[in-house]
Amino acid sequence: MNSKLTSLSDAIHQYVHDGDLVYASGFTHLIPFAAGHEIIRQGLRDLVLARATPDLLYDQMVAAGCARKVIFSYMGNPGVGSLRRIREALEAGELEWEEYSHFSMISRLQAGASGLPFMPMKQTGATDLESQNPNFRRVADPYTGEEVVVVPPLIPDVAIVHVQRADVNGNAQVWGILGEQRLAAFAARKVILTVEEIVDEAVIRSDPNRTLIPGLVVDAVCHVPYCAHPSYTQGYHDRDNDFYLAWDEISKTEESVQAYLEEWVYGLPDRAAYWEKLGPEVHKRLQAGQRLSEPVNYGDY
Amino acid sequence: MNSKLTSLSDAIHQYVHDGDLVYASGFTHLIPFAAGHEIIRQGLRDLVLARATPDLLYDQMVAAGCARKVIFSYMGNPGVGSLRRIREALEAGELEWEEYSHFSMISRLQAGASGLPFMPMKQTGATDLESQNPNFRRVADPYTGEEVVVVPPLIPDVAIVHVQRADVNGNAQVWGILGEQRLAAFAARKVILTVEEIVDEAVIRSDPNRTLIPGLVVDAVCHVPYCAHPSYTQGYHDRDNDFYLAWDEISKTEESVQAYLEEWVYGLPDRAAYWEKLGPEVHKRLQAGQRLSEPVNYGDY
Amino acid sequence: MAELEYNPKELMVVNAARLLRDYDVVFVGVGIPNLACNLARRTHAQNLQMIYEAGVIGAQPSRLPLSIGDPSLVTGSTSVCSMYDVFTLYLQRGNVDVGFLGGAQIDQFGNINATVIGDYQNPKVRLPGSGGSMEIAAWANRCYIITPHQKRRFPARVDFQTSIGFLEGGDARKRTGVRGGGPEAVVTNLGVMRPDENGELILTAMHPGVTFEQAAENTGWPLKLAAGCAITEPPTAEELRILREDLDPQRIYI
Amino acid sequence: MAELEYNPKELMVVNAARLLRDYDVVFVGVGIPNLACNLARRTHAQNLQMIYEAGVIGAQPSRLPLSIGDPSLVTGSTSVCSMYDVFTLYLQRGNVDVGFLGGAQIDQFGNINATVIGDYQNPKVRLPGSGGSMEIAAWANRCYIITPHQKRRFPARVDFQTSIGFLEGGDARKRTGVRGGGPEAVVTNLGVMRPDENGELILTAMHPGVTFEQAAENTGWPLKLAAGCAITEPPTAEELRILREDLDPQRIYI
Repeated sequence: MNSKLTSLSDAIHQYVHDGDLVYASGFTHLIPFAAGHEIIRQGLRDLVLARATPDLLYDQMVAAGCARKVIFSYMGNPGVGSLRRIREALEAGELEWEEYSHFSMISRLQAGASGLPFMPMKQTGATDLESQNPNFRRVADPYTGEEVVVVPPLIPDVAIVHVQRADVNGNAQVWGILGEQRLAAFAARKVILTVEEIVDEAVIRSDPNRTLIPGLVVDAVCHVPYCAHPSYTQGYHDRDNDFYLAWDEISKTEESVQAYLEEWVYGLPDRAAYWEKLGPEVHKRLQAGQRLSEPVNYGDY
Repeated sequence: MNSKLTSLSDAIHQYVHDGDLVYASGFTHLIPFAAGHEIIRQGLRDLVLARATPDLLYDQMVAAGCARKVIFSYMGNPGVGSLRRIREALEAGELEWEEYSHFSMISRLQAGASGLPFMPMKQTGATDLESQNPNFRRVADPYTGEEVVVVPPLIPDVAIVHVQRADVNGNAQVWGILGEQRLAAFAARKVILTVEEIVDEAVIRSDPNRTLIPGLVVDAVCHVPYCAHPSYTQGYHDRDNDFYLAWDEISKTEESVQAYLEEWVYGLPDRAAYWEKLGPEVHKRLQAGQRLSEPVNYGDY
Repeated sequence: MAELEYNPKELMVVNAARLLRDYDVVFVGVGIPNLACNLARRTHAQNLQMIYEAGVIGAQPSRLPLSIGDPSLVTGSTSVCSMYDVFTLYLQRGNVDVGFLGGAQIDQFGNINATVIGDYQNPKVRLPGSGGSMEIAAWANRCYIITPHQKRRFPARVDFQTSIGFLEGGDARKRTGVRGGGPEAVVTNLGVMRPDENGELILTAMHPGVTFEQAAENTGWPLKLAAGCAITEPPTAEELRILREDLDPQRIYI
Repeated sequence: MAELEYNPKELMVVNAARLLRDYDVVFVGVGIPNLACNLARRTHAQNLQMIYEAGVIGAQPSRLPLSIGDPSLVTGSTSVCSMYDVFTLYLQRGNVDVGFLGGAQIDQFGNINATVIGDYQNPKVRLPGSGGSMEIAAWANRCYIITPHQKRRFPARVDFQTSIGFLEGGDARKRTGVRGGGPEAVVTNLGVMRPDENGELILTAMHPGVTFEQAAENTGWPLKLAAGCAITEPPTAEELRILREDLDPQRIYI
């Protein structure tokens, strides 16, 4: 099997194009900030940015002018407050949006990943969002006649998925909060995998049930340690809650955001430089410590 | 949390009743033979026996007179041939049946486990089965007008699920072929968990991503080593292919089947006695050997 | 015995905790609901089970998480599953007893707005949106809301129904066919409101020292007083000790 | 060079293996298809990937499995997922290039019966039923059938359409909207049949020494001979060596 290893900048250059629908996945956990920063550096434009929780990453990408539209289900800085750049752009009418609940958003990915033309959901009684978003439709349950709400598949042009460990073919293992990592990979037309640790195929094969994303749906494998900072990678580094709080200040003005982007994105070549610039105190604060899983026996058949 | 530990015979007595729809799960792997044998011993009648692959277990239960009806998607002895007892009963018109493809069968469980009134599937173009089973219906995709095929939820009265390891609260970890273990547990009204190895809660908590069935859907936890023989439990014992071949002979006549049941089911009190009766040569032949998973680090946060 | 001192947040946490029952399966967020659940586990509801919408079941966090996706929720938890699974297998299937809800506006019939102030297409204030709350409000067996008692938070009608309580009241909720029972109590710093037989939130309990007038003045609809409106028991020394010493020693949320 | 000896099963395995392409993702069963895939991997299709309907991807079994759920398929494989996932994420999504199919009857248009001989409600012979084949036949990009060439196996019309080929021919398959291309070849002990432009199976290749009359006599419809019908290359010494020494040394399937 040929290796799919490539640099992140080459992968973004090859697989992300102006106007694409991009899904950078990860629910709080494993958010591929390094990939978003590379998209900013490469000056991509008119992207449709989809994520259940846009998080700081899409706030930064919107501020950098990459996006034409956002698709989301919770547009906040988790535990802190607003995503100020996206919010201001929405309130000013400068950014298109398409909105779901978490479940309807993820159901769109489930439909996309499953090859289904729609996914049904039980009614919630809340119809205001449904009436604002024509992607919500209704179908009568043929057994009872009751209506269910349905959403169409979400098929990203490209999904960017960060994982803890993978082999060079893109067979990827993920643990901790799984969010929509797997669905995004199966739903998308192209998949860029960013990997905290490249491991030998034998490590993957020692625990096949842990492999949530198979290499056969992966187009590029990029070795990017600390890709997820300021979010986190379970078992590798902690969430940088201080930065999530700090962003609430930084994002208050256009000027301070641009200064941030200048210093931490445009001014740096890649994630290795970013991590180094964070410095040893941050590195130390974000250490993960060790709590290993008890092994299981697959048997030697 | 109160322990849910109970004996298998008490669990069957308490949770399985004449006429129930029973789903004893496991695709080739983890088939809970010990529970089926206990159902035979307790003389339950008029059961509706659902499984994607009825396997030898339902052949035995049908031969023992427990069943009114079978629901299935592949009625064979995998790799060997027919399930002769079920096949004869069907050909003689002595047993009701309801038939699916694997995917439509499992989609029924997915709907049941998800709380949905139906699950859609893309069309397969094959309409003969659809025309024989009124549970298949059609719904128009509201986005394109194309029809999808839908099936209703399958909600077993009781699911019996064998797992490798669980704590006394029923938090269960499964690896190897997963089949429909998890869906059966979430779909059913009552869940009897048979467990190869009862472990401390700390073992479960060392690897939460491996826990596919949470204790909150489990009603009884039964410690039943070797429950799955002649099927297998990955990492604990091998599949007894010799018995799968032998059953093809045993099941040729009603007499030899009844003799088998007399010797191996009615004549024994429980699974421990069954395993002992198999003897040391079989034990040795079915040893699993050791191939441990590489641990993952969850981090000490 | 000298009267214990406590602040409004402690009061809300303690009263919310008391609503929880042993063996409840609770869909929980960070902050006050998280504290209420943990307090209940330490007092009368040892077997309470917490589910986070991030897919974590049976968390035993060693620190107070800033977000519902914190790594400390995962390490040592009982089970972790995908988001699709948590919304289908747990919530939609009916395995969740209790949901906690919040929002910028809660109206007379317990409907919640977490989406927008003003017009949806031309928002005056764009709020975060539903997240999981649209489904939690519909499908959990019962829901609780914990919020400060302020007139702007309690308008007669919300600008946007992100998640439903009893809609316009009467049997409107029931007619939608949603499985959950809807909001069972709103705990504020002044007391507790519960739905009457018409689904309208009325004052059913006041905290010690609070008057009905105070509550009415801070409510955006003509608040009714329940027959037999009770006075809540003040927080006990033990409840306050657990909260202050064990659960939130840095006083992040209280 | 002396002519090599081989039996009909070896002939079928070798010819089926040659149909597979490098990088194909194959949905595979036990027995002959399993041998064909492994032979292809050892010869011209090193990057072929095998998926078992039990949810196993990238198996490296150390023994020949009796069933598609054998534990030896799991140990050392690349990935294992649930049955629902394998049918949705892999097959229905369109991630499968090749499916192998089999059944008691295959008809003129490649439709397959694995369900029943006689009337469905009053079966003369009750067969195992679909398993995964209804969906594999519809959704894999292309399908292959490997079966001995016998008249009773090749009726003009099947008693029951468990899985479809080209239905009644023409654009009938296309009109159903199924994504896959349908059966691309039927490999028998006499030769290879492929669909013509109308979806009818015609003889496109004969094994060395076989006559068209032999094939026609063993086919339940008036078999047509393709223009330019080829003679297959006999199995090579290397192909036979791999099969006999490495893949099935106990001669279970060959």
